[in-house]
Amino acid sequence: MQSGDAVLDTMPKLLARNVQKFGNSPAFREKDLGIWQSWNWNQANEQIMFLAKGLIELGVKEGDHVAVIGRNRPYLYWSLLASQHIGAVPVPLYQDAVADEMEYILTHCNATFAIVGDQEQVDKIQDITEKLASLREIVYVDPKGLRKYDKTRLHSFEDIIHSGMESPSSIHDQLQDRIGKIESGSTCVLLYTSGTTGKSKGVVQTHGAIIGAAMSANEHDGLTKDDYQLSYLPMAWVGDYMLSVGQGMAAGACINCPEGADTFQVDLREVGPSYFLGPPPLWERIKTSVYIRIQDASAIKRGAFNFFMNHAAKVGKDILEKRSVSILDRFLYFLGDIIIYGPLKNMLGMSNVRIAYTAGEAISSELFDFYRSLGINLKQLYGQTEASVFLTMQNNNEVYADTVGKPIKGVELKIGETGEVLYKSVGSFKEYYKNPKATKETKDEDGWVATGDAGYMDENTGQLRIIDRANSVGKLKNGALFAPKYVENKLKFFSNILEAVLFGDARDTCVAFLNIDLAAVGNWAERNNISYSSYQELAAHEQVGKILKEHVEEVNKDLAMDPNMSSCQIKRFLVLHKELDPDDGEITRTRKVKRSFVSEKYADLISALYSEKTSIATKTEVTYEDGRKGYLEATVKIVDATLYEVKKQDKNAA
Amino acid sequence: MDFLTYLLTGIFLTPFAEMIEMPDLFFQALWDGFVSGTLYGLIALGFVLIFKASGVFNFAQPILVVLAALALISFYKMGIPAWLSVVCVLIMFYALAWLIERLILRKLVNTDGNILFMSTVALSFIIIGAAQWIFGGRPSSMIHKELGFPTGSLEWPMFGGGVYFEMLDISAAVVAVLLILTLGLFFSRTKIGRGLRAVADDPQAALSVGISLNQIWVIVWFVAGVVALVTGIFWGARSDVSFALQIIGFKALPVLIIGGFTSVPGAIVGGLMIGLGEKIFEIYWGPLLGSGVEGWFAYVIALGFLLFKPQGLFGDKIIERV
Amino acid sequence: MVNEQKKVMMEVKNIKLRFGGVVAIQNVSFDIQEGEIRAIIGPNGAGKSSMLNVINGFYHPQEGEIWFNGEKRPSMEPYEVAKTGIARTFQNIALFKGMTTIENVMTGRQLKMHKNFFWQLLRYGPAIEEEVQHRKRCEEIIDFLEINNIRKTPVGSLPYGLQKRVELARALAMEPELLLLDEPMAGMNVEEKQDMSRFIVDVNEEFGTTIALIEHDMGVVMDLADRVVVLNYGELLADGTPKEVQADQAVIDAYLGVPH
Amino acid sequence: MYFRETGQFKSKYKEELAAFPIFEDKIGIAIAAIIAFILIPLFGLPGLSYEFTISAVMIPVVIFTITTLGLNILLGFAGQISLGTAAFMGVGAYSCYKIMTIFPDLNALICVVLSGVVTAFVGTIFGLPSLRIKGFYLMVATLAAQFFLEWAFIRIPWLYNYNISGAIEVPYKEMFGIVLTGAKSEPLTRYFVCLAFLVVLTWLASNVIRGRIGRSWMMIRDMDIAAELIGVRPLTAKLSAFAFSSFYIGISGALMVFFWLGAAEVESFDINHSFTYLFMVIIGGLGSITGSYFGAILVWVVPVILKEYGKSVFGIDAFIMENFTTILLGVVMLTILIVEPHGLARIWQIAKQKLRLWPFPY
Repeated sequence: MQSGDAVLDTMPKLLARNVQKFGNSPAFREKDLGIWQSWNWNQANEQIMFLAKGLIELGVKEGDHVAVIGRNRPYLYWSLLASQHIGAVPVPLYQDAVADEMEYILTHCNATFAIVGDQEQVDKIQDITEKLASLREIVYVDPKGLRKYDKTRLHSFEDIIHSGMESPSSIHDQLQDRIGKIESGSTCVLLYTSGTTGKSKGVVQTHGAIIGAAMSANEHDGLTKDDYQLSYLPMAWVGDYMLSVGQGMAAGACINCPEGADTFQVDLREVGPSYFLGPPPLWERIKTSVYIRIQDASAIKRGAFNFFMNHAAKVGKDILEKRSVSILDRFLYFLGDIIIYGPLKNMLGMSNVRIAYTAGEAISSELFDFYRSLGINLKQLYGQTEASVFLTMQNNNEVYADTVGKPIKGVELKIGETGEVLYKSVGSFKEYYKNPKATKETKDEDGWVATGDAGYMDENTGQLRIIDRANSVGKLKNGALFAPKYVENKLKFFSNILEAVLFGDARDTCVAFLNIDLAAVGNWAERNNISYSSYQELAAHEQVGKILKEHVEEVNKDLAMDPNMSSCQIKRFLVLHKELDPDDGEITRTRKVKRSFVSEKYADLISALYSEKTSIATKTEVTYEDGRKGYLEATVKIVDATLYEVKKQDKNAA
Repeated sequence: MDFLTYLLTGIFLTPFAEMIEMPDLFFQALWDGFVSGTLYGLIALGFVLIFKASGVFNFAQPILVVLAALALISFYKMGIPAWLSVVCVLIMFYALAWLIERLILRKLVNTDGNILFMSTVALSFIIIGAAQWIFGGRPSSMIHKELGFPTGSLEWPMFGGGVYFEMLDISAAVVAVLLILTLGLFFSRTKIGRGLRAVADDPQAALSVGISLNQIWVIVWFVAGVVALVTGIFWGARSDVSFALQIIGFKALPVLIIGGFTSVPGAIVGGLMIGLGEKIFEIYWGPLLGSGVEGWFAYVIALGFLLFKPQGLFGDKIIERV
Repeated sequence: MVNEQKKVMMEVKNIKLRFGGVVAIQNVSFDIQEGEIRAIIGPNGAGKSSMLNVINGFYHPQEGEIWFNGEKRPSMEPYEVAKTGIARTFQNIALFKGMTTIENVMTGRQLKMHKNFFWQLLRYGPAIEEEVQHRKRCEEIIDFLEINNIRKTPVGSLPYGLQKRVELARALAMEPELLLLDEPMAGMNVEEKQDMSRFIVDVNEEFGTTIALIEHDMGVVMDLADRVVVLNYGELLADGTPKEVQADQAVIDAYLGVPH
Repeated sequence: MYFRETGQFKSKYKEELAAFPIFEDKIGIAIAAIIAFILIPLFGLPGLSYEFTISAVMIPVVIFTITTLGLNILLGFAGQISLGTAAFMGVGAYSCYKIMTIFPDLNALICVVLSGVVTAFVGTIFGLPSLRIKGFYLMVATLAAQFFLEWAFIRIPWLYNYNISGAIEVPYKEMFGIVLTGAKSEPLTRYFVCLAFLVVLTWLASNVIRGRIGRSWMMIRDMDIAAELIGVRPLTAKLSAFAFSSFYIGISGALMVFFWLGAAEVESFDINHSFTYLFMVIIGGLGSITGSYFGAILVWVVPVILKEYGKSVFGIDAFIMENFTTILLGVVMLTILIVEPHGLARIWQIAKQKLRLWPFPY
């Protein structure tokens, strides 16, 4: 960005600059009523100012916490910006969170106002209003179904905009005065971490931190106002906040909102973004859907697909990274681009993707290479909520599957004695809201923040490599390294395995739970006409067990090649009779396994794995979609997998 | 003013005056009308047969007439004795019926009426092309004499003039009546006849009671071929055999409109009405309009019927349900 | 909901309808008040659909009068009746198979579009403006009935429940004063019935459209209708609120099949 | 495979309602226009003499596309079948001839358009039966029109200005110094005039079809009872379809005589031609403008070229080729009816859909 930006350290200043420099280029777009409604920066700014004045009239004072709940819509992004303009602190929440999860956050940050998407959210909040002493007013965007509700503490978004429009000049002056008071250090947003360990913590981020991190990330990839992306990730996740509001505002790029949760694929294709961020499970789902859909294609298409995909696997990455490739291969790849890769990227909506990132957790090299060989510039980035996401990012020409890149401008990294990664960055968070103890634990006096992840600097690439969560990297009884995440990712590479959980800390061998991927295994069952009525029955099917045994043994063979990892080979495993589900608290919203919770809940299964038993009857608590609790009984079989000898091979064979 | 009077007298006065003056000419016209009426009836019968049995409006029926006539002549020219060549034509028709059923009808069994109708139009194009290619396009004379039909004409003096009855026309009328009776019986009495009527009503229902649809359709198309042959012989005898016959064949359409699509008697009565009406209108009112009126007269009558009684005299009422 | 005596929108006075010898409707009279949901029930062949067709101008009764908004309605052709603001859905679906969902809903706007032939030729200026403005209105209805994801699919390939909903959308596109629903829930499963009932109530409340509803499912009639007309063998058997009608002995006999 | 729709989003309804919303379609149309306007006039078709290409292949196919377009509006979009197409072309031709003789100095193109208007009136009159009857019966009514008009062309001398031969000859006409009609006119100019007519008429047709009037036709075609109950007056819808379609057919009739044949006898307007035009619409695809193009091209160009190649390459005389092409036409028609009753347009649509979904099947 130009030098003049040093002074742009608050959201209001950024917005003012965008209006001044990119006035008529698109700022917000949303697919609604069949077409993409759009507002340019002037129009958006006008709406945000009316909204800000309307909120002041509603009684939002400086320092108030304003909860924002709902699917990605321009109106909610305006609510974030408008709250910041009047000195209030926006607190985005997950729209599919269950009522009591919401209750914890709303009471913790004692939110006084809530701006919500539709009737569904209004109902959830009104269910728990008695417990929310501090909550005064609720504003809803989509009026459908709310005609009959008692409107005393319920306002429509239009009315607020309207009242802002007609507000007297005194309100206008109040707004200007409040904007004036905001500087780099004031709180910009309160984001609750998905909290893999116990209750989620409220991360307080300042304007300076968010904008600083966003600016350096934009600089790293050279993002301009034309590099827009589709805001499909939950608004409460720091990833979406940083990409849409952070980088979007910093670059003056347009924020595009999909029509609905279920039209992601269609909207992605229509918008055709050039910048895309997705967690590994999403990349996995897309790749599985490609292979499932291609199975049903005609023989010729399947033949062409397999031929060119193999060729891409061989040569694709080199071509993307501009390394030398034979003329024939280059021509074949060119042909492939016309017949398979081009149309494939077009069908996935990724034809224009210039920069794609995977973040949130490690990604298997197979999945990573699948996209790069297609010519999609998928790269790794590492970060966390406390660091306004951006810590390390890979450059276009130094992309590897198992490392996460070099620190970007304004970030310093160091490795603590226990192997934990520490950082000092412009994007560091101010504190955990109302939790000074946790703040002190994570952030020491001179500003070094503990990430909670274990890792080390890889000598030959000079990039950071993350092994696992610091607290879950343990030692086996015989002292060997135990890195569950590393093994689990290798297992999850197989399209049949959706989730894997490894146990072995302070034990002499490693054992694992496996979750089958209903779509992939279901499709396989269908083609081999194996009938099954439920997920549980399919999971318990002995042919499925046999296939998973092959997968586990392949991983064991792979682990055996790396000397300090071979001890993590899986001796015994079982196929879980139920899918790990966020509603049961077993995994987070972004599908990160809550390891301690799982090991408590399934203690009986773990002990069976370490005994000589070959099957175990168990009864597990299940939460159904509408919140009711139920019990699931099943006898789960335990399978032994062969372990492999450590082969004396040199380091880089792995 | 004289134009108007000329018009009025021309329409209402002179024709009737002429009828009375020359009764024999009138009778002659009546007889000619009767004969062409029976032949129209025969062609219409071919349409009705196939429509009754398979719900298909066979647009190729007129061209089947031409094909039958041309084939007969060519077989005869190849030296096959007259009656034997008739048998050859019948065999040819059976083969054609079998082919049509196999290649076309079987594949279009439950598509809607328009598509079936269009397929018969396409079929007529194929037959035209094939017939011209194999039998050549030059018009040639019918071999009715060789078939033993009497020639020459009977004269019946009346009112000072004479009414000539072509022997050929008489035999045509006789054969036509015979054919109509046999078909009438065939439809009502014989097993296949009943099966035919069942299929016409509801193919699925007929199938469920075990009537083999394909077999029925082959028979139906074959019988339509026979009717076409008979029509071809007599029609070819009156005017030489050429593809112009097909245009005359279309005259059967108005006959069907008037007589209704599904009734055999309707076809015959309709045919007679058109035949007689056309002849008389042509002779008495024709000059007024510049003659050659025969071309469209039948259609205008049919149009009249369509606007007031769309289902024709005997057809069943079409009811629109919401 | 109807509480006090409301303005009468439509009144049907001693209608008599015969098809040749068969008497379909035998001097039936009832009224439909503004803003109410009026159910017309009765066993099969009771003359319900025929009554609807009379209101629609499709059948012309031999005797009787139809009063609409206070005036006696002359004998009209169906398209004239449509102009007066009466729309309907059909018992067995009458969608335009050759078109997609959005096009079917757009057909509901025909009466509202007037740009003359000249502008249509050029499809420029006022003609395209009109098309866009009506297209937007259709999109709002599609959003209202939650059929956005089948916007571009040809209606022939839609499942039964969705086709019924597209038909309702088309009728709504006509922004009618009176909406005639001919067994909108026939052949639907429980969940689809709930959705359709919700939509019918929404239409009645949100747009204030008066609804005449033919329905067999007594449960639906009871909780949706304000007043009920019961027909049997073409005659008026009962007329009143759902509770009154339910208690009426003649109605119970008709439904339980006491020989008439 | 060819389609790259990523990033092509619509932000205004107008874009959604455009004739060719997808960018790749616009390229397709541009290529077709280049071929028709530039390539063929310059190089003609491979293997055929340039003269033959223009006057025996291109001009007729352009004219017949207009006819097919007209018939498709009536049959494909409004669902009213008609076998009187050839006769209505005759009306177009004769009325153009009369207009030219009554107003000698009137510009040729205006005469053609006026003849279209006259035919529209005549077509509406013969369309009246459609109000009472439909489907098969309507077809027979239009047959009445066909034979009546054929009779009229011979029996009413006024039509051909009482000249003995009974045929109409084409007077000499020019515009802005270019010779348009008559013996001295260049085939190329006549080709461009016809092409211009085709482009304008296609654009007008596509506008009307996508608008209010076109929708009323389609409503009548799909379910006329429901259409009536929604407010479409059957009379206006049906008669407007007859009028609009006859306008197109009348113009093509005038163009056929004045810009292609150079003279006309009754035979060129007989029932067999009506059948050929019907074939063009059915094979091409009912209810689709692109279908009209496919139908006209296939039904006219393929037989002409076959005859040409038959003669020059295999030395088969024209008579046999003639029969062969009639059979071929019948066979192609049957296959289309069996395989895909909605004609080439639907095959094209399916192929396009497959390309858009490539490499996936759904």
